[in-house]
Amino acid sequence: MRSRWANKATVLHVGVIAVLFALQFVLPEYHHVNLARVMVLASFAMGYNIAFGYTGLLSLGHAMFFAAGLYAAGLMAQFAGVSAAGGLLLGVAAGLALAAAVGCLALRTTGVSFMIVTLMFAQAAFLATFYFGEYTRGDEGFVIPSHLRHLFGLFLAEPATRYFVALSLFALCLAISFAVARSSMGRVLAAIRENEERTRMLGYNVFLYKLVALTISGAMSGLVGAAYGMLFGYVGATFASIQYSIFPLLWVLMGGAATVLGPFVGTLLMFYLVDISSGFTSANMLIVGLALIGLILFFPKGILGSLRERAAPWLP
Amino acid sequence: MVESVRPKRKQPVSGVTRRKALVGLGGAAVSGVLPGFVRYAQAQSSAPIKIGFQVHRTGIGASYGRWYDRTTKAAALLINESGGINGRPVEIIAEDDGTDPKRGAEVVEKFATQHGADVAFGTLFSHVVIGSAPRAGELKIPYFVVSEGHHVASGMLNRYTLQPGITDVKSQVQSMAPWVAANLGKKVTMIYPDFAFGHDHRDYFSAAMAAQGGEVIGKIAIPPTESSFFKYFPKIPRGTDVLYHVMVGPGVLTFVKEMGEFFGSKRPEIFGFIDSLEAVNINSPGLEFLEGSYFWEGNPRYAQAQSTKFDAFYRAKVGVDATGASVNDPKDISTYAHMFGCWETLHVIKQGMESAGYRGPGDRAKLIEAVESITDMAASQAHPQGAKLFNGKTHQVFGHQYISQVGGGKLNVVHRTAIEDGFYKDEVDYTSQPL
Amino acid sequence: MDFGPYFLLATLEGAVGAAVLALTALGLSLVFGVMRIVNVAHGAFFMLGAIIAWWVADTLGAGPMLSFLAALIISPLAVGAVAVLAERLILRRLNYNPESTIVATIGLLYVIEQVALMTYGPDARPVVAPIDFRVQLPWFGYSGYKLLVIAASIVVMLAVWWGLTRTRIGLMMRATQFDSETARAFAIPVDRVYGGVFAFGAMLAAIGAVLVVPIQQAHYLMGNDPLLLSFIVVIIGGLGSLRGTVLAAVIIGLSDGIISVFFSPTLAKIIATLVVAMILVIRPKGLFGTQSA
Amino acid sequence: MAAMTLLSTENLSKQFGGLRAVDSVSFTFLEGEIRALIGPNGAGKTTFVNLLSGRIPPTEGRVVFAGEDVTRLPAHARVNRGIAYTFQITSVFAGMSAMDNVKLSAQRRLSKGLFGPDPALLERVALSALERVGLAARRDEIAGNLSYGHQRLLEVAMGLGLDPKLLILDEPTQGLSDEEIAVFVTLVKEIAQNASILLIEHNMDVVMGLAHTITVLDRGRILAQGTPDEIRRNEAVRRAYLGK
Repeated sequence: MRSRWANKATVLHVGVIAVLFALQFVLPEYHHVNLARVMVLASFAMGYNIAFGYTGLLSLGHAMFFAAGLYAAGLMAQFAGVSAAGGLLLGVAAGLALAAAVGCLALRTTGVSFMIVTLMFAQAAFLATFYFGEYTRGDEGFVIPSHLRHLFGLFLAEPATRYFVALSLFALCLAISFAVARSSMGRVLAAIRENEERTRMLGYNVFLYKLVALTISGAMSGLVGAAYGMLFGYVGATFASIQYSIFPLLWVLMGGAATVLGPFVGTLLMFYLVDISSGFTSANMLIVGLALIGLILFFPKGILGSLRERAAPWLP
Repeated sequence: MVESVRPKRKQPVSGVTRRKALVGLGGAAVSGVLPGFVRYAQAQSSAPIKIGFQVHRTGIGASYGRWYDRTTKAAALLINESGGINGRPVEIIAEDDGTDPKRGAEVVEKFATQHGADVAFGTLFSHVVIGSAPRAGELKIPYFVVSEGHHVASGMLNRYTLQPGITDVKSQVQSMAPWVAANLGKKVTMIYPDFAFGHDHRDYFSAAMAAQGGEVIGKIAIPPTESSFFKYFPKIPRGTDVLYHVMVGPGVLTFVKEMGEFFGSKRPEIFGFIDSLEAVNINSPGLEFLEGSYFWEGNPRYAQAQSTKFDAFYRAKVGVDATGASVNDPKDISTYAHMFGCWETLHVIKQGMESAGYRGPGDRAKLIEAVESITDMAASQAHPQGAKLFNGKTHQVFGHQYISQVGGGKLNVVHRTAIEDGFYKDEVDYTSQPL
Repeated sequence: MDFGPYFLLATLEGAVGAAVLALTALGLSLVFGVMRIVNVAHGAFFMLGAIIAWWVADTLGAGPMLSFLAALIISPLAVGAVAVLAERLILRRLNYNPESTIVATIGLLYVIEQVALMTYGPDARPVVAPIDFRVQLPWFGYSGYKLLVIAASIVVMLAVWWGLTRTRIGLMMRATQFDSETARAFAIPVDRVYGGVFAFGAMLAAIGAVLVVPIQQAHYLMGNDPLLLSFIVVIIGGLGSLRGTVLAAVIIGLSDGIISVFFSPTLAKIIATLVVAMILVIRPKGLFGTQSA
Repeated sequence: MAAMTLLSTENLSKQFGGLRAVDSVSFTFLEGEIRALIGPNGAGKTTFVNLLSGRIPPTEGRVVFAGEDVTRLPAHARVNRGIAYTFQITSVFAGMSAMDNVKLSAQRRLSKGLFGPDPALLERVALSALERVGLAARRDEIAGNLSYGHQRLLEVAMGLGLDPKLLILDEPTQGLSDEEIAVFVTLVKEIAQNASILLIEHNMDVVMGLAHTITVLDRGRILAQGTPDEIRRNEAVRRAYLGK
């Protein structure tokens, strides 16, 4: 029974990647770039999901990990001429290092205290982008010179290349999520989310596991931040603001926390909710707000989370 | 003079590739299902010129957005009433950018690829411009901004981004210094937001003041998200002749009121940028302290004795009375010092398209070249704020600036700078970039 | 300015900030403590309180004092009514699930902000202070109204404290906070207590907003910072400790004022933020916390 | 063969505010024992075992396990050395299957370095633990859906998964029916062949039926210690506890 489930899930996820690959040939230009963007942002949400969904770490500071990657890649491009490949590596390193450092401190707390501590660290990071305005240009931000936005000779602003890179990033993050969800480590993380004390009494160093989860999550966020900068060419303080900490939380909760595909579903839904509603009304936030309330009333565990509960228990 | 070409049949502007055919197929397949997937016909010569208008309807820029919207609609109406562009009507496709750089970029993409807009236009806040410009450049859609930021002329952006309707902050600030030094005092303390915009003021004004033999003796940066300012006033050094303030955001009324409470009757001269008081009635309770202080204005809010007939015409068309308020609601104050930029930019687009013989998106490169070749703009109905000089290399326009004094519940112009006061050395030559 | 007077000024400013913050945070603390939910729309209630205050003052057109007093009564009631509605229609149906509530209150925040934008508009609008009195100190002048805000906030807080400790309703609230199951067993109408607490929390935010609006103007995005600060205060103070909430508001308000004396403004904010984070790292349950989060 | 000392404490104390919950307890526990820890409510039993398992730090004293001073070791490290603790209040992972619950307990010791355990081996070990408590048929059921008695058995299976040297069972029969208790007693006897057992228990039939030695705590101190018969005859114990 288990192994049949495993196969079903594997087929589903490989299938999603295949469909996304195929879609690039049929999508209109506008939705082509939208989907590329959604895949990148969903990768951020998947990174967040590792911490929040699987481990139960409700962070309100993930914008700082995203921004760490974004600024690492952007500033090194701007001031040291580092191009995309280096930028992506720097992004991972920055997200990883910051998450490990923040984790060492913030993971001494739990629950809402953890939420506030991560929020405060992220707020300090946000303010730092202003304080070092000489380099970052604060709120205004800066443009990454386009000659540096090349990855292995491919120009990232080229639509097909951008789509391919976004898809690769998405597939990578999906694979990481899938592996974590399936691994014995994933089982420990889920145990920590359910009952930290009990997990400790099974001999697990809970702090260390949480730190590893947060660090993976931060590294993924940093990678996505760097990729976002390189793919879309802009670095700015907005991406370090509280809003960009709330977005991944919202996307994950919409799609279903601790589901591998939930972050993607949530991100896609929110993107088109904003996009379509702002096409015909300036009251788009009203529609988005009502939609959020309506959805959560009917899908309290998010779309895939509720689906898993009601119809598809095999969803990882 | 204007050549109007009206072919009888639809013809795609560019060749149909396999991918585009597939795209069309896919689009057709889903367009019936999803409202977001409507395929717009390729621009054709009989169809309207589509101008994508990126507008701050929500977010921190919403006050500006509302008036940018009204001004743009009025200008489009006027252009259409007088025959459109190349005989074709102008259609404004407005969409909210949420005053957010990410959404801004998405909106530009939507204009270019979804609506098939000929050009994109509009937005004010610098971070939205800078976030959107790379995408405009990549999609090769001309992007006309009305932002007053120095980002265009600094060379940070690209050949497809232009600012032909409003002077940039570097030029504005620099042209203020001689008058301030000569009339208000040589020792200046600056209070500015700790944003890039504030840093531009700090850096360019300090340099310009030094050139006038003056000195900026205090630089007080206010952090973002601050809502109370009183505690910063003690940092103002003794011996300050002039307090120079530029604030952005809703906190400005607090700022002025607290300044009044702090200084009481013994205040230095005060010179500020009107940006923070755009859309705010100068007679609001709490602003009494501004009586006798000075402001930069991009365009004088209150009609002046020396105002041109062009200004009167423009006011009437946009629906603004002599006090800068909406003719329908005297409490509804316009963003008069900036919004003329939308009006003038649309007229520049018209001028550029007509001289390029613009027929559709295939002529976008020609449009850029045509606008780059514009130099002098005379004061006219198309340029009610005054004459301007456009620099095709830096994509930036230079115009007159106004200094007004608050008196009798009005803003009275006391000085108009010469266009040359705002000149500086070119920092980029966009014409050397490929199209 | 010399150090002494400057310090005094920063302290006064900090105290005003603390006074408003304490009220707003107290509202959040009650909701957080009793219902165990994160109300992201708390800042939106604050904003709503401010713009209704403007609307009341503008519609009445009476003298500043009368308009202000009317706003002080009408605005919290109106905001409380909105909160009751939200609690009935949304939160109750979600069974107060903490995670669902976050999404729902984010949705509520969007709705309230957009409605405010569409009706009230994007501009910042002032309300005239009920008293126009400038206290002239030897070194600088100070707004008499700001001193009044401090006093008013103390009065409201004392009233809340009295209500919670000396009345039957307060007892029911504390019992529910302590253990909602047991409270139910003792025939306490927990559902109604939840509705009441949610409304009362929103009303406290609205009172804070009415007090602040003559200083700060009403604006449709003004709720975000009070929301963040209130959260911080509630957690630093220690979940479930009202005394802690008030003390934390004073500490954070004052330190915001005083740290600004010593550092450049943005650096001061960064330092203050990190200090707060470190307090929680060292004392994860807050300064006065007894309950765990 | 002389029994080895598995666990001992010296002057172990825990102070909560003004209350000395555990007061200078010196205690020796031999390998292979089934020891019952009894005492009236509030005697400090749970606090005492919490000190042994490391869930709370002592105020004074030492804990020595298998010849090593573990006083400063965190709980999870003590578990790794072989002290397993099953909770008084059932706390299986309610959202996971029974199988996953047991796998969690076993996988850490079966893991090598950075890599997880061999899945087949883990499956085998977990299944055998479930078999020993009689839950093999319910391996895929969500733990939260199991009956209370089964959840208690699952707790024990998790303890077995840890393959401990010392298994601390905190009131394992609380809430169980008589039949379930009978099954349980048999199970404990079987487990005791491979591990030492420290049992906190209120049910005197269970205690008398299982324990080799009984330690009686009262007000944080050891009141008496001895075989079941000795304890049954002890006057002080009668007064403090049995005679109520």
